[in-house]
Amino acid sequence: MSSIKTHTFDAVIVGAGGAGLMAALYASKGAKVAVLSKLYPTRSHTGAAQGGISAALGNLEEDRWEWHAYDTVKGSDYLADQDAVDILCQEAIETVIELEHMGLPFDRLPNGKISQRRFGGHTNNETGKPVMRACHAADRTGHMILQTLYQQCIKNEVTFFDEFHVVDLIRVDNTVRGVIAIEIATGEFHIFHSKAVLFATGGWGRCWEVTSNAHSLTGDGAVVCLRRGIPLEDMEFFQFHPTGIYKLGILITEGVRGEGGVLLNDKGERFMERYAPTIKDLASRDVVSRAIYLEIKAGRGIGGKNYVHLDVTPETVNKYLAEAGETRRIDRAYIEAKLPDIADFTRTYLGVDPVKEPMPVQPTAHYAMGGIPTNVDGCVVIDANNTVLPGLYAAGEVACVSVHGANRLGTNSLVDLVVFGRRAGRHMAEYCQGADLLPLPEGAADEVVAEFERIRNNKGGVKPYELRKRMQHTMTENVGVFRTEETLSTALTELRELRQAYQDVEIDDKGKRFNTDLLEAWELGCLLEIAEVTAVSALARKESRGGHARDDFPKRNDEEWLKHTLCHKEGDSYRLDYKPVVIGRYQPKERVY
Amino acid sequence: MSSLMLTLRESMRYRGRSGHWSWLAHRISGLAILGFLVIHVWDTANAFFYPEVYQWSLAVFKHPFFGLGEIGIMAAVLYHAFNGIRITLLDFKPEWWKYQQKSATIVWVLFFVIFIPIALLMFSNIISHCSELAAEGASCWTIPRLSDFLQ
Amino acid sequence: MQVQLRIRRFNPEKDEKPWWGEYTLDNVNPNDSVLDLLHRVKWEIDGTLTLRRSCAHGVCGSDAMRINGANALACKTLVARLIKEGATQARIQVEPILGLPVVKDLVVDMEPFFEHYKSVKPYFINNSPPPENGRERLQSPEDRARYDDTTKCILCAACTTSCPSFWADGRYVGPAAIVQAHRFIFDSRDEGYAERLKVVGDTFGVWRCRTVFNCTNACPREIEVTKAIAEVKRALTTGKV
Amino acid sequence: MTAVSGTSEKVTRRAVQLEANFERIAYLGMRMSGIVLLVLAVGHMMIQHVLNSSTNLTIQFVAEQWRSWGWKSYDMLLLIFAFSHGINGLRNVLSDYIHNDKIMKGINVFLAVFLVVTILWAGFAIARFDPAAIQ
Ligand SMILES: Cc1cc2nc3c(=O)[nH]c(=O)nc-3n(C[C@H](O)[C@H](O)[C@H](O)COP(=O)(O)OP(=O)(O)OC[C@H]3O[C@@H](n4cnc5c(N)ncnc54)[C@H](O)[C@@H]3O)c2cc1C
Ligand code: HEM
Ligand code: SF4
Ligand code: F3S
Ligand code: FES
Repeated sequence: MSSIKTHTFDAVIVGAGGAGLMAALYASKGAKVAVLSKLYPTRSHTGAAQGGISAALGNLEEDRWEWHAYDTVKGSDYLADQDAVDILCQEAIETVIELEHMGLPFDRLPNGKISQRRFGGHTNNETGKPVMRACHAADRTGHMILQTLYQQCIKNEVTFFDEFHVVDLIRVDNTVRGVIAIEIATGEFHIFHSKAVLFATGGWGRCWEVTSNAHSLTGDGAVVCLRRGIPLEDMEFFQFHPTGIYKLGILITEGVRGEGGVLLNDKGERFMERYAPTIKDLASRDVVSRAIYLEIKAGRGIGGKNYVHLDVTPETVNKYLAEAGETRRIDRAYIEAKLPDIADFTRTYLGVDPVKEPMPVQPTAHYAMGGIPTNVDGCVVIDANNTVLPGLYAAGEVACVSVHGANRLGTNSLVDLVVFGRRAGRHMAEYCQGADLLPLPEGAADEVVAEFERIRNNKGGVKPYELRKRMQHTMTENVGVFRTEETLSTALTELRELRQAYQDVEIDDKGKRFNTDLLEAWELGCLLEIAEVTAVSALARKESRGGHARDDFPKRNDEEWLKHTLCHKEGDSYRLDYKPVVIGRYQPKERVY
Repeated sequence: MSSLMLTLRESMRYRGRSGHWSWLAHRISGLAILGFLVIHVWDTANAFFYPEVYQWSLAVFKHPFFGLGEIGIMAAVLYHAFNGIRITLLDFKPEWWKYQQKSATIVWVLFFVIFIPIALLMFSNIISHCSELAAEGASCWTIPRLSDFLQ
Repeated sequence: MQVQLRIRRFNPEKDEKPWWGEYTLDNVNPNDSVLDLLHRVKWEIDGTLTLRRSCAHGVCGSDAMRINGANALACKTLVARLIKEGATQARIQVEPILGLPVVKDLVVDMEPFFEHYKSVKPYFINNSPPPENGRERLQSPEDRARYDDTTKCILCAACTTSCPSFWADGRYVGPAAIVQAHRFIFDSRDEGYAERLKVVGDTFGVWRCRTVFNCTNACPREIEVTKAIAEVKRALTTGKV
Repeated sequence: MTAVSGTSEKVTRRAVQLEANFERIAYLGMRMSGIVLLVLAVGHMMIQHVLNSSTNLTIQFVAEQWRSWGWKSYDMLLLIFAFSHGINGLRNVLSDYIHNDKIMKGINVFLAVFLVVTILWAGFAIARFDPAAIQ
């Protein structure tokens, strides 16, 4: 395969979502950078983020970054590394201001400052009441971030390779030498030879049936690294967002509840009053998702079905506002202005007008807390001693810094993208200035090319889509909001079967050009692998913490489990390893909302 | 050339809403009027330069074929005029964009309301012209010869 | 219900010219989107069917295509909206968007589209130093509202490829690029409006717009595209932004 | 976001220096001449083709009309506006479909010459037409 086209750069960034673009902006200040993305950058799923990005700007009421940090740690069920959390919350402020200076069109207050709103788990630490911390642009904050960062990349003439699907990492011992990508339009392989590589490929919600994630979120980056000997951290923690549109999974932002919306069961009860007496519907996501499940289990789902209502009609909201003694009232125009996209989604997909009727919602697979382990500069670390693999970086949802621990707070992902994207980019530029370009190994692409040829020409008769469906089903049933030894073992058995069956996958499209049939089949391989890693990690963790709720071990167990999981791939099996959590100002204590 | 044909074909095939059809009609009517205008202007100029030729052409234009064409041009002018005003208004008053569909409909209605009686009137003129000629034993279908007009 | 799906197919590796693929799908729920139907064809019947898609709920802009003759996003077009209520059978026709070269089936080459996008300098330009207190530039909600509509654009190209002027001449920057220019021209914080007006006021700029409204009708984000174009035209004719 | 009225003091208005640009002038010209033509062209059609009919139009009738300078100038204006509007419209249409700059340049020159010649020729005819010469 000597005919493979080779490109040389100082640094290669894989993924052009919020994290990849932010890193690109900073890295390109000191290095020659290429950004590779399997989608056009503006199609990245960061654009789907709705509610907001938190920073303790204090534009409406008193707020401090330390409060933000505490909320984040508490939200994480004390599994977050507190040194990283401090950086996250402190730098959130300057980063949000930086985004504004890049032109990001935040909503404004009458005094011209950035508008902020409430979000789940964000509180005034002194009163315990929700605080307005989420900076937003209506309910399309992620869209604005993605667009703004892309615009700035164009302005700064960052080099993009759009629709290049990265399929392998070139690693030689403890160095990285670049990546291998397929140019989707032509089907040709390309080698990107570089000193440094950053993965910002986003999450893998497509392992589950009902998800808020895009079809393209198949965990490629995480799996490519895993296959090249990098462990994945805290994979058992996957967030189920409480309010996805029933059956479709399309997200209804927490901002709806931030604006006053409430969750109601079949009897019309505001059941969160029972589960989180202080902040009720704005408790953190794991808490609310579990509450919804318990309501459904107790037969109080709407009409006995497995969904509840999210009600943001002015009538209901004003009733509860009055009850809470607040003077604020909302009306139709307010909802249309603050939640236009949500209104559009429910009208389009459900025929439900949120101004007049409640929306049917159920928990939806949403966010990967775990991922490629990194330090606070985005450098990938490969063991429990935090040994850095020089030149390899990760940022965004695919990375695990870890600032989200066992459960991420709403709005903190966008903060994570820009804060750690920026730090990684900066560090990478510095690194490239000091590092040499190491030679490419012989036949760097042979292995992955062979794997693609195998999939292309395979004649096993198994349709990828059937495997995917079965995987999604078993993950939803058995590795969902609640888990037990039994469900997890069932899932593992089935996932191993599916991995076997994957060897017989047969596709229809044997061509080269824009062969999405082939790429989807390869992505399925990634999904299966991630699913298995998730189940393996979850089975081992015998406690309940954040997004990982074990019916058979309902309590958090700090004695044994206040530690991060690291899952290594060894041959065809997985080995688990653990590393300590960095504790700072906040000692673990019981978590009540 | 093939791309031109493609463009023209797809311009007809695209299922746009009212605005698309208004645009097609506006463009075609504009070109039709221009075609007519060129002939009309050069012809009318003959009234000064070559009066005989002009008289012949007046006779030719009395042929029912041209009569029908004249009705067509009437339609084109009316539609094009009303729609042209609509476009101008929407360009200068962007805030009226929400009435785009309505305005296109209004233009069509206005056009038909005004055009239909006019067309009937013009058509009856053709009929009566032909029947007058028929009464004289002549036919409105014969095309006058230029030589008859050049003394 | 049953749907007869007609898809314009073309794979330059194999086909000399485009052809219509006909697929019958049973048990279609009227609440399925056209994207769901295309996925069924791709996954269950013919894996060679090629299209772009990602988010599946109308926010990423991948899957603009021509559905029953007019541009729309496949994931945002529900079968229910293409049929009469209570119908048990339907024919749905899907083609690639017009005016950009077809790469394969429903996938077109987006490069010319993005070139136009880039030509209007679609980025914030402000060379004055930001406030000294290290905080945000201020902007009144009223100023923010002026360009709110055009910030929604997801660059799906549904508008540009529905425009007869763009089909006729691909050099026309097209409504999407003008929308992007509008986003910045009317942002009170931005200082690049004169440069941008120069680009969109040139021969292949706004003057090519014939007020057809196909763009407005095609926009899945319900952006008032023609209005934005008219506002740019007005700025160009009055000299006031 | 609710719409804002243009008069609100909180809305920032800025001025731009505009460069001369033929397309802008042509664009405005089309709209302005269109408004004028609404009166002239539609009026002309009504008077000549509806109230009168070409089935009984004679050179004498034309002569009668052109006895007055009022009608002469009406027709002259109509000629100028309609022709320049129409020719520019044709230029627009052609430039949509013809992408070869050289050919287009040729066409533009031809159209401009044709426009001027036609207006001069027909304008001369209207101006110099002597009704007395037609009995
Ligand atoms: C519906 C929804 C709403 C959300 N709302 C919020 C919110 O309000 N606040 C908040 O903080 N967070 C929110 N989140 C979470 C947050 O948006 C995501 O976690 C974040 O956007 C992920 O960004 P990213 O840059 O890591 O990846 P993404 O934006 O997902 O981008 C991934 C990039 O990687 C590329 N890529 C992937 N695989 C490959 C490959 N193999 N080769 C080449 N390129 C590849 C893709 O093309 C893409 O460019 C929301 C998430 C969703 C799904
Ligand atoms: C009667 C009143 C008329 C009005 C209000 C009017 C208005 C307009 C306007 C506003 C346009 C510009 C359309 C655009 O750029 O999108 C236009 C185009 C045009 N007009 Fe007229 N017009 C009138 C009469 C005429 C006449 C008499 C002719 C013929 C000589 C004519 C021929 C054209 C042509 C050929 C175009 C170009 C069409 C196109 O770009 O699609 N118009 N008209
Ligand atoms: S303006 Fe609308 S149709 Fe055009 S690209 Fe943007 S979102 Fe798509
Ligand atoms: S369709 Fe085209 S002509 Fe103008 S109004 Fe839209 S850009
Ligand atoms: S798939 Fe994202 S817009 Fe349709």
